[in-house]
Amino acid sequence: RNQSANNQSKKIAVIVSTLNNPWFVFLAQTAAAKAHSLGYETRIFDSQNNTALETDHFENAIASGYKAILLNPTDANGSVVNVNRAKAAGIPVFCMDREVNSANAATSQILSDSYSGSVDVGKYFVQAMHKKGKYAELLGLVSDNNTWNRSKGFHSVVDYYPGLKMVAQQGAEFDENKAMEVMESILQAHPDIEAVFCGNDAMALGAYQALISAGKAGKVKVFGFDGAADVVQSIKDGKIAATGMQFPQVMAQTAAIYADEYFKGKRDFPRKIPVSVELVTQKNVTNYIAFGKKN
Amino acid sequence: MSSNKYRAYLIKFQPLIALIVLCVVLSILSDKFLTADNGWNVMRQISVNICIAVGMTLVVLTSGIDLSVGSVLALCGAITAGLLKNGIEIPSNNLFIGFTVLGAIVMGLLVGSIIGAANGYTITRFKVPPFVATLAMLTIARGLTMLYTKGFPISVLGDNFAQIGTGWFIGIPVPVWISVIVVLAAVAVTSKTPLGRYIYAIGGNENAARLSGININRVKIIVYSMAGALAAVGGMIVTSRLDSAQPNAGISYELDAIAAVVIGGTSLSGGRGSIWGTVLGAVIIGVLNNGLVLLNVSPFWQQVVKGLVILLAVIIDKANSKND
Amino acid sequence: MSSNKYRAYLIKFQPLIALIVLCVVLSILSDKFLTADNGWNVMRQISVNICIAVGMTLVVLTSGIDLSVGSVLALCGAITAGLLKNGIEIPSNNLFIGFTVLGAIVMGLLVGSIIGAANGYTITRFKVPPFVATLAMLTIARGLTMLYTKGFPISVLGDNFAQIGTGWFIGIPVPVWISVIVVLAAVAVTSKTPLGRYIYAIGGNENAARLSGININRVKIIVYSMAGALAAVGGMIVTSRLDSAQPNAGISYELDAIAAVVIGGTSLSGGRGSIWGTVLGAVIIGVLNNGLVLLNVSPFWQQVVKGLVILLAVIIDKANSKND
Amino acid sequence: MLVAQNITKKFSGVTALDNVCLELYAGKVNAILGENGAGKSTLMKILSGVYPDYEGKVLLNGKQVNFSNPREAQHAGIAIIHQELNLVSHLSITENVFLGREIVNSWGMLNKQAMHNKTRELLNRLKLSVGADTLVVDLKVGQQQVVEIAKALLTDCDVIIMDEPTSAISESEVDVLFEIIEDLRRENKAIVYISHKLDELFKIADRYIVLRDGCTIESGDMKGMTHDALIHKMVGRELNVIQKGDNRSADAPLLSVQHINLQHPENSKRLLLKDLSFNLFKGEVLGIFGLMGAGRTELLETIFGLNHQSANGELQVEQKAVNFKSPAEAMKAGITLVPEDRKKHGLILGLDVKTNIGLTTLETMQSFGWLNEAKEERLAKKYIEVLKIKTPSTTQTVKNLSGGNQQKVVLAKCLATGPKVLMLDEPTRGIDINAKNEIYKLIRELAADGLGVIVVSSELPEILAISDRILVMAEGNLTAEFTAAEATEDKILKAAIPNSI
Ligand SMILES: Nc1ncnc2c1ncn2[C@@H]1O[C@H](COP(=O)(O)OP(=O)(O)OP(=O)(O)O)[C@@H](O)[C@H]1O
Ligand SMILES: Nc1ncnc2c1ncn2[C@@H]1O[C@H](COP(=O)(O)OP(=O)(O)OP(=O)(O)O)[C@@H](O)[C@H]1O
Ligand SMILES: [Mg+2]
Ligand SMILES: [Mg+2]
Repeated sequence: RNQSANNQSKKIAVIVSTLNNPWFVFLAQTAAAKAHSLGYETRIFDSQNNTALETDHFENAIASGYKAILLNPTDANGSVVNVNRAKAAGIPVFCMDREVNSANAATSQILSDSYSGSVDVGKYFVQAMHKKGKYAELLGLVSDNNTWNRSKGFHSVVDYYPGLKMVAQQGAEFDENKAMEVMESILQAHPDIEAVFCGNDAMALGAYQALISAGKAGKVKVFGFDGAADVVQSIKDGKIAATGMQFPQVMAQTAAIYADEYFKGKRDFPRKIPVSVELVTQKNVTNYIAFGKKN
Repeated sequence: MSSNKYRAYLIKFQPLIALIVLCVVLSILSDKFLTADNGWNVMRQISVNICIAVGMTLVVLTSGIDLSVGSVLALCGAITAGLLKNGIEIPSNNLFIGFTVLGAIVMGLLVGSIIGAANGYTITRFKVPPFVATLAMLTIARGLTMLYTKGFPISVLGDNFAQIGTGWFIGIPVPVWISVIVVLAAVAVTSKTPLGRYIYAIGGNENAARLSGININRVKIIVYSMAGALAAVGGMIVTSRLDSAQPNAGISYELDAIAAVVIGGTSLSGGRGSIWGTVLGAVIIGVLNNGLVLLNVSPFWQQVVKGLVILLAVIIDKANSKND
Repeated sequence: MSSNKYRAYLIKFQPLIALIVLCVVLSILSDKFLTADNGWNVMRQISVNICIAVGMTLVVLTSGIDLSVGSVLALCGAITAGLLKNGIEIPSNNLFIGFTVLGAIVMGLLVGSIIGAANGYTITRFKVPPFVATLAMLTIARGLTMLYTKGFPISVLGDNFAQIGTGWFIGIPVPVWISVIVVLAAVAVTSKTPLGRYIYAIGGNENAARLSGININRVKIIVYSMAGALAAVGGMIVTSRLDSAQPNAGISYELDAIAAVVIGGTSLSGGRGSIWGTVLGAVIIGVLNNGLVLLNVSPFWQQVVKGLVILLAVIIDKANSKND
Repeated sequence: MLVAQNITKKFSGVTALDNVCLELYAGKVNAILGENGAGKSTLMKILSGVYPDYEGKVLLNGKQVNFSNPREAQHAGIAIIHQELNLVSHLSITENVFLGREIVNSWGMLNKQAMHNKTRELLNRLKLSVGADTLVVDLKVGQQQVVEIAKALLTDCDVIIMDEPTSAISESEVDVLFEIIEDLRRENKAIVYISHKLDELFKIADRYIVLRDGCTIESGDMKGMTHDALIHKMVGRELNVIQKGDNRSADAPLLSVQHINLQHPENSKRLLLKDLSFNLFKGEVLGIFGLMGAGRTELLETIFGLNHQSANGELQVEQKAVNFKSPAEAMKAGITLVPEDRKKHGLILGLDVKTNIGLTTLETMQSFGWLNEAKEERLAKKYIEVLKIKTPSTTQTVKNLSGGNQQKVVLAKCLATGPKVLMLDEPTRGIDINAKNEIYKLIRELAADGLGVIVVSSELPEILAISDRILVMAEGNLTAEFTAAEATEDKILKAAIPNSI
């Protein structure tokens, strides 16, 4: 029928917490691409990790007639008001990757469970370290609560093992260069660390660079999070021990498809769809590609 | 009309040209632009920047600058939210102090002006260049925010508080009311009080001002604490709009504020400029952000376009101003 | 010693006091601080900031400022990396141009100086205040970086290129060599050439400089393109050290650079200061960052401490300088 | 050799020049006279390429020239000493003198030694005894003006324009300058000499050109010209020179200064003021004379509370001991200062006349923190009237007033505070005869109204003309005191010359 026609009239907004990090760029672009392939006009909004800016984006999107919003929230609590604002305007919101703390604000939330993901990384960490040894942790943006979700998930496991001592916990802003510099200094203070857990893959790569220039590559195990291309490769090469693979592609596409179904009249969406984070190690790395599974 | 009035007039209204051009273009390109809803959105969105930029204008007029406003906004927002939510607890002698919405807000504004005064003090007492003093404060205040919030947002602050950011009053959003009041007050101060004259005089020629018996340090400290307080006001609006205080709120807001000030035709070397100009500057930036969305410009291109337009706006200013 | 030499000398060495104090404190608190390895680390880490800050010093001496350095660093790094990895392809008439390491670097530096020149041009030709012109460029260059990289890092650039950031040459890391050369060159320019004189003169009294027949615009454009080129150099180092160009590299580097300049005793109102001072300033900041991590100060406190130390350093400067 | 034809120059608001013509002859000193605001400086700025846009023609040796910037004028052989100092304060004398025309070696590197030596020569020739590496900030206004002269003499030009070169320097330097001008004349250069000090013109000038309100009135040979004739041409009416009636009251001193010492800002060993004591009585005009660098400015500044860290000694206003920590306090006690350098310390150049005049008394013009703008306006109008300030309106930007009128604005600002003691540092620097006389008259009137007035000046005639009592300073010491009756030029000069020379 004239479906494609009335799709033309419908616009879908993709509001993403930041584009300063390839992982989110990928998430946003996949979502936009999928929605586009389903015949919708789409646009990406960059909230720059600023919930206030996200609010502006919501207002502007609503005012300029977007009919659905695929959201990657900046903050679980802060974004609630925004989602509710959209809901009030009768616009469905589909959360990707990060959740908003509200039972029924969003039409559906397709979530990557950072917490349990980092729990898995923690478990593997313990096993790889044989339950003992000194290690360091690189946090992301200390002002960003997702940083803490991952850190907490990790520690919820690791802290049970008295043999594992965290000798340094420093912030590196999810930034590769910063991570490298911080790691260089940590290695000075604690030449004897045997592992480092990084809040994301960019920092893992930075930490690895630091290890190289300190001649410690291979002697210190690096653990990351996300599943970025370079890291998947590094795991193959045995440079990086493990990472928590998230599935931005799956989440983004599901969200886009849901939006499409919503327009087609479907309403009974599952409130939450957890997309589990999978542990990628040298053993199983061959099954994975950047941000996803081989198929 | 005397050359000076004429000049003041120019400074006040050059940016208008840029703004009008912008609006015309936008309303041609998008039918959504000139709608009431959108209008209110833009005004609500710029209200925060206006509060900050007005304070910045006062500082810049004394040939200073305040880079700490963004962090101050975050800190004051967090403190108000914290006091509202948890009050002050002193477990040792299990004492608990609760706060009313008003009380919490007052505290927030107080902290803002104290930090501002601290800026003013280091600048006047130790002759630290404003750029450095406030740059240091930018880092310090951000750190304090982290310490206070432990890196987590403080959320769900109650409907009364939410009114500040989201409520309406006689058909106009409350944040807009706030910014209007701030602007009018600032205009009155700059143009109708001795303090205003002193601000311009200090920016124009500090030596001569001193020899005219003006207490430079006092004026500067007042001005910086005003800037701090206004940043705090911005903090209240942001926090209330989100019903949550974000520890990383207000990052790089100082740049938007300064951009507004300069687009408004205020000279960064001090002594010349006006609040009205700044308001126009802020509106231009707000309309621009809004327009780029309406026109569905991709976020990457957006930055490029935004930069170019800001540049253009200032160039138009200069072209029309007879001075220099 | 003539009062001129005397003052230059003061400006040059005041920050040394702050630095020494800092180092003594750190070496007491951490036995790891005063080790050769750590020394090289710090020097490698500050090499980028030194390159940028030297360019910034030249700009600030003319009483200008360049906020765009961070984005320029990112853009040039990305372009060099892109050319190395993918060269230039023009599918239409299926043309492909590959680049040698040297070629790619030259292109990167070229882009840097062109952007710098563009800054200089808008500032001189349209009388746009440097703060605004470069603020706009900050946004524009970042946008271009995003467009060029599509938001994804460009990685695995080959061992030759990696040498720039990670290699050693006669027992000294290459980045350190680069920064040393940059510094010496800048010192020569500022103190031994007419251009240097003009830079100081323009910052000191632009009108007098003009009346002395100096071509202000030319000098400024040169200075800004130098700053751009030096930012590009920084971009090469960062990119090569990570063996990957990050689209979000260099964010807020301008603040570190400016901090270095000011801690180094260069006056933001222009006309007075020295490259050596800036170097000391950069070292202070680098040592501080390093020390805070060595002592494993909590990330929350780090910002507070950093802010306070910067403030202190500048206050010590002022206290020891008889001028002002 | 240099000819200007029908030059017209308009600024926003004012017409500075209204088709002015003049001819400058080689080997002659061409004096240009005119009241403040007559357009002298503007005309010179056109000749030297500062203002490229104007109507009319400029011919150099018969060829029309159109300089688009100062550099071109320099290359064409036109050097100028601007009325207002144009030096880079944080560069050394050498660096300033050679600015824009540095000597470089074959590598394009600066040849500092050569420049240093050349500068030393120049300074010796001008008898300025400071190191060529001294920063300009450390020089006093007078010394800085000598540096400006050195700049103009560096390259040998055919036309040398001097716009009030002697406004800040004292007799001895003036003589040095005149010797140099003689040399230049012998070298057949064309010299343009602008000054408000007529007797100088009679000493040095060959020809005169009179400007009035932007028009050329007359030009001719200096020979056979009389003082009064010139003044008449300038002013367009007769002048009544002031005669003073002694109205000092004998009762207790209004201001009493006891044992004031002041340390040098950079080395506390050196004293700029050494144990100075004197009294000032109601209704008295106290003149303080001294050569450049005698310490007069420091003295006034110290009394005004500007150096309270580095100074010591007792101050009494009407028998009450006071110790000012800031000018604000001094003004509250009824003391006010007209500073030596109006641009640096007197005025907010970017603001308008009204604001500048009102600045000192805003507190009195406010009610509940609100400024009464009507009062402010009235105040400005009053002083524009009283001091005959030449300005299109109360809202004209001070920057655009001529030097003399700017000085009057500063004066107005100080008088507005209704002071008991008025201190003036070089009050008539760069002010024309007519305005000078107005100011003298004013000073006398103020004294008559019971003010105590202190006038610092480097011009002997001025000191003699207006003072009831004269103090002489040399190197920070009080070296002599005369009553008006016993004072003579040579007595005063003898006391002013430091015995170290
Ligand atoms: N930049 C300017 N803008 C506007 N008006 C100006 C400017 N410069 C000078 N004028 C006006 O032009 C007239 C001539 O000024 P000019 O400085 O040439 O007088 P002058 O003869 O040099 O006076 P003085 O003896 O006090 O130096 C004055 O009325 C002055 O107000
Ligand atoms: N900031 C300073 N640094 C160095 N020397 C100074 C400073 N201020 C004043 N002096 C010196 O103090 C002495 C007195 O200077 P001052 O200007 O008071 O003399 P003056 O009689 O007012 O001279 P003028 O005729 O220029 O006003 C001079 O030798 C001057 O060089
Ligand atoms: Mg003049
Ligand atoms: Mg003096």
